[in-house]
Amino acid sequence: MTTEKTNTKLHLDRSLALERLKAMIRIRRFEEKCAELYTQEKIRGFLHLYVGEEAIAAGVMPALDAEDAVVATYREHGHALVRGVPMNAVMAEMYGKAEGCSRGRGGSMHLFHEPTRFYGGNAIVGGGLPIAVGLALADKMLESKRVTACFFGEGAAAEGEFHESLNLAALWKLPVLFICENNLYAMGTALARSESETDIHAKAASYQIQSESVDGMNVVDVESAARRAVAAIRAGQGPYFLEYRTYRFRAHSMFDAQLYRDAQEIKEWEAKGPIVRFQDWAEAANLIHPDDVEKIEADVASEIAAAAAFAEAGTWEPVADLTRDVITGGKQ
Amino acid sequence: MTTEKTNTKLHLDRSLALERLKAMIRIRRFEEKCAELYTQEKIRGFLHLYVGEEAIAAGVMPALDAEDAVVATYREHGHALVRGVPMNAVMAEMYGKAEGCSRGRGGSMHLFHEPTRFYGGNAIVGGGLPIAVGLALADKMLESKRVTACFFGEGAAAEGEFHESLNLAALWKLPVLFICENNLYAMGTALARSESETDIHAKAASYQIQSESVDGMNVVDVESAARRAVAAIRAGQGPYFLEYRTYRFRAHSMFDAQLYRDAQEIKEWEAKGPIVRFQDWAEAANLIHPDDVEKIEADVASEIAAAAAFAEAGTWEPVADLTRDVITGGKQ
Amino acid sequence: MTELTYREAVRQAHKDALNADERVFLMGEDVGQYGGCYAVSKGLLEEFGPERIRDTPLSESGFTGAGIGAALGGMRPIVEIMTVNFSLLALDQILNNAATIRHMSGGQFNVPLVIRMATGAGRQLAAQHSHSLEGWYAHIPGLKVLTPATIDDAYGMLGAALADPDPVLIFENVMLYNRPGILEARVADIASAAVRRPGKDITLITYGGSLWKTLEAAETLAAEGIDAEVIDLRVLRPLDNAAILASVAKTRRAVVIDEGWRSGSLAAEVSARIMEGAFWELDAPVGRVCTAEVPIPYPKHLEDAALPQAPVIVAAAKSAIG
Amino acid sequence: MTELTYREAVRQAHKDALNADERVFLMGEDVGQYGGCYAVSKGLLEEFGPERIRDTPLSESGFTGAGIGAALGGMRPIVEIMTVNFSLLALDQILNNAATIRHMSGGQFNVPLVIRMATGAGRQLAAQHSHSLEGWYAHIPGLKVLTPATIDDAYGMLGAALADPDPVLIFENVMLYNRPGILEARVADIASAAVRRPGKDITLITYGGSLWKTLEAAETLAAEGIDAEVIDLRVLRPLDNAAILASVAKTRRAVVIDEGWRSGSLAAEVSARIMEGAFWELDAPVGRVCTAEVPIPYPKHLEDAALPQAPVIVAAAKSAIG
Ligand SMILES: Cc1ncc(C[n+]2csc(CCOP(=O)(O)OP(=O)(O)O)c2C)c(N)n1
Ligand SMILES: Cc1ncc(C[n+]2csc(CCOP(=O)(O)OP(=O)(O)O)c2C)c(N)n1
Ligand SMILES: [Mg+2]
Ligand SMILES: [Mg+2]
Repeated sequence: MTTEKTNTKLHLDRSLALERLKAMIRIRRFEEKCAELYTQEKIRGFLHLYVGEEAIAAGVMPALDAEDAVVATYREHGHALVRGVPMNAVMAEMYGKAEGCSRGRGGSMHLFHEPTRFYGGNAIVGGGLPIAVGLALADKMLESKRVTACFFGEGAAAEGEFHESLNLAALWKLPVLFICENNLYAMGTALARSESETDIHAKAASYQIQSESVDGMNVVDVESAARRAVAAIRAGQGPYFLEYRTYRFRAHSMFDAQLYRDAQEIKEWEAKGPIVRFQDWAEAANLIHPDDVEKIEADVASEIAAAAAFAEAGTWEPVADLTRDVITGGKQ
Repeated sequence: MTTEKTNTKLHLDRSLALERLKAMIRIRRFEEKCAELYTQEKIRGFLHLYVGEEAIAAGVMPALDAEDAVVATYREHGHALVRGVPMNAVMAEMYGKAEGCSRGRGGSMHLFHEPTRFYGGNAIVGGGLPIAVGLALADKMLESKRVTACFFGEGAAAEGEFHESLNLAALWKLPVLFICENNLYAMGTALARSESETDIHAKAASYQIQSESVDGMNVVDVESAARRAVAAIRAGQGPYFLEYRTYRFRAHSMFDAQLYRDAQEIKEWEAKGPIVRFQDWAEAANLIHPDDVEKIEADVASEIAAAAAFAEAGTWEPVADLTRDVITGGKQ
Repeated sequence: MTELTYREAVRQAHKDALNADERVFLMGEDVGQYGGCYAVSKGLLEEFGPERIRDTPLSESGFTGAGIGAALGGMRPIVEIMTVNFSLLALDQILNNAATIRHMSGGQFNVPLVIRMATGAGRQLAAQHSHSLEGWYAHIPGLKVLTPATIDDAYGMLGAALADPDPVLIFENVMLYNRPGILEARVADIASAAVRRPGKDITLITYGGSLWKTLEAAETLAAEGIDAEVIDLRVLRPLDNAAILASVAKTRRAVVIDEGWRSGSLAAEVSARIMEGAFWELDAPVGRVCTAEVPIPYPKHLEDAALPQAPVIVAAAKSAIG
Repeated sequence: MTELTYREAVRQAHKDALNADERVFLMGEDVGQYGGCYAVSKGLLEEFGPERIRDTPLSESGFTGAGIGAALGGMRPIVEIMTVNFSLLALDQILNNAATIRHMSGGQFNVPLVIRMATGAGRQLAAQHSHSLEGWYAHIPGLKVLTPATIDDAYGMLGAALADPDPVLIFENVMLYNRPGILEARVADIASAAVRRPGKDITLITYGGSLWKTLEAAETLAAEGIDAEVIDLRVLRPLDNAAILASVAKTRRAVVIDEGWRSGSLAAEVSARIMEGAFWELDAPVGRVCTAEVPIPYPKHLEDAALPQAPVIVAAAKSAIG
């Protein structure tokens, strides 16, 4: 997790550029490895890849402080990694090993991590929003300056819990950063087939919440907006809503035949992908050099290999512990 | 139920004025009788009076056709009466007698009536909205020109079902007339303490639904707006949302100590009450005369007396029939 | 020791909890300015202010979920859902989040949340306002489910629930709020059933609003020479198996009285556990007196007929004795 | 008669229903363009168009309620809720409206609505995606609850449900979709249980996904000389009491196998009914094999351990035989 203090202005120097690029590449390669491990049946259940959307996690997390909280969805590997959940623990969790960040109980959709205040990993669309509101309510009542960042897809905007949560957060002026990752599809449902108002960030306005719509494929824009939003929230202005426009390059999950969109559309988006775009730009601006990328790739590759080895070497929780942690302090 | 055809323009002649005035007085006196019967323990359970809000039911119902549908709340005596549910059947229902419009099973909160397509009487705040959407969906699929009018309070606007229903209706361009009876309070909760955006009709706009905010204490304004809305819906423009600004003169139910508002506020609203206001205006405009009102009061009084007698004389359903109508054609 | 009502006992429990722990707050529809739909929280707003006696909009899922979040964030929220009938709107949050987060986070995160709601029929509120779903909620692993029936439990269970690190649901039967009594014990356990009337001929097992009807039935039976033991389950999840089986081992007969609909009732679970744990001790099949399988009708005579009543309990006990 | 999968049988049932009755339509998340989350409705959009194969936004409560309204308005909607896990968001509409409207309107209005959903664990989908709540839903008066386990029922129950004037819930166990078989009967009743394997030594009562594990267990038992009768409940509400009691009267022993969590499971209800209706015939207590009381964990070995499995069924049967 980055430790720099919240700062609205983004000074994009070489070290920062390398850091952001690495964050994105790290997610991308990690997930590519996961997809491979899935076909090897090392990882099971549902696996939702974030490929194409990495700029969002990479740009938002640095705008948060260590004490802030994060609530995410089932598409949360990227968020967990950038937030600072150790890759070993994430990979072990994907395997279901006891060394996983949720002790193997959760799997891909339920990454949790107390040290970084990472509150999951929620597989119910919209289900995390009320929780984020509550975390923020606690912070407000405790007079802390903490912020809760809540990630969700544009599909969640149709759920009643979205509505109730935005209203509560606005009504009570709670420190929630709502982050809508608008990748244009909810499984196979294109935005226009699910919302009468397709301008997602305009919805926030109807709750009197400050909002912005931002290019989610540009990590610099992502981060700038996140810093503005966090600053406003910390200044006591109540919740803030960011819509990041992005695109999912891969299938919704490993079971999706992608009947609802054509290859051409995917190709066009891939061309403006967050990694290629940022890398090209940073190279052109002479902030980074091709061998920097090689080094990043090499570092990341060895980290991932180590994580996979860690997960492989991990242990299975004994069956005797099946009902552990249903309730505190014992079996039910 | 009025039988005139839907018509956007309101020609307020003497007969219409008398009809509207009578509709309102009829509700008011009926409910006053109910309150009396409640203290006599003839009526039990929850009893939610519409006193002060009569102009809305009296103005909206004439804008509907016989084939249209109505979905209402637990505060629906007025809607049922103006819609054309016979007063005897409503009163018998209040008693729980087998002659009631829901065979006594429902009571005050669950008036149902097939002949007038009156779909209740729903005691879950917001619970009627999805049903109205579905009725309208059926009409659209059946290519009928019917409209479904859905009444609810401003308190319902915070519920997730409100959000989901408005989106569905707008997305699918369904013939729903959403009617928000904004009486400023949801039980003891003033609007500003429950909504970050207190302009209710503005919410509709965020779903791309045509909407208006209308003085709900003026039966003429109520009806004009309803006729405009119904015409737009029948013209295939999709749903329409009307916010009627009104006020509840009585307690929320018979158990409410009204700690949340002061008598002065009630008094001020009573002075602009829908009956007194319309009556004064119509008399001043020479559309009606004081003895017309006397006649209305006399007619209404005898109708109510007859309804109470009818209900008194009604029968209790035998206990042997307890599980009748849980499922069709028999006991469960 | 003065007399007070069940309602007052619950209110006093709130006051004491709010005074004892700054992290405690109450949140729900009309808990503040209105004074609570069943007047439980009347006066608390004036005493503790709007931050801690927090009126919410009509958003059951939203504020219940917010309660979960606030609990995760270090507070000790009490969420009041006006009645169990509206809790269905919050069920996703209760089952998919409150009940699972500890487990699916591998024990990292606790949800020390208390959710209170009124439950039960008897006030002629008809099909949508008369559910008794506490037994149904007891199906969900990860929750504790409490049904205070006495003044002591009305008071004591709130504190015990707040002290519990996991989500606890408290169901207050609407017919009990006006019941008077003396507050004797200030501390309640939330693990065990209680014998409310010792007896040797048959065990009558019940909870919540039905306790009093069952005790009444026991007196009628006593007059006829049948000495019934009455067990108040108190906690519907986890059930106190030992207490149930110990009593049945003694009396060899049992009837379970439960305001839930019969099929899939908590009474079925109790019966099945007796089947499993005391079959060889039984001298007669375990009987059930439950609510008829009908959405509760409005008229009094039908509502009464739908619910468990003392004469039916008496008849069931007699038939078990044969 | 060709072989087809359970999934294909459900799909064919949809096609036939859509062709037979213009009022029938299918509505739910991703039933159209995506082809259905479990591919049940694949191809239907192309065949029947977007009006009748209607993709909905993520709004479980909204579109389930819309199904109720459309049913009231003269249509015959099939609402697909992707999985039972999300149905909690629609529970208010299901319990407070679908199940009550006929009764509280005094019989004036019917709700001829079919709600289908996938249910069950076994695919390592963890705590929020592995519920088996069909037995829990069977608690609600006014609903019918179906659990097709065979190809015939996968096909036939949809038509029967659509012909029913009241709300019917159909639970399709996720582990069955790929199961192949031959479609033999085109018409299914939705009132009775079925004896899937006659036997004389013990009755194994189950439904849905557990049927096949139970039949497997029965074969193992047969190899050891124990002749088990296997009853597929098929309909969880209303339960076919007569079939259960007739079998138990014959075998005098029973085990109920149920993928629901044990406490408050449907198995408890079945056990309680046997207690009430066949106590004097029983030679041993009725056993239960249910899911462990834990939100389903992700790792395969723990998920397997949590769910009913053939060896555990065998052991329970043997212990009942003593
Ligand atoms: C309440 C609920 N309904 C349905 C699902 C099944 N489901 C999982 S992801 C998904 C699409 C969500 O889309 P979006 O919110 O846009 O997020 P994305 O997957 O695009 O990141 C659906 C329908 C679910 N998990 N929860
Ligand atoms: C889902 C739900 N939550 C809570 C209640 C309890 N309740 C009944 S009426 C009411 C207030 C509703 O206010 P509003 O929608 O403004 O309608 P009004 O009563 O003012 O006509 C509340 C909270 C309910 N019936 N349903
Ligand atoms: Mg999306
Ligand atoms: Mg209101």
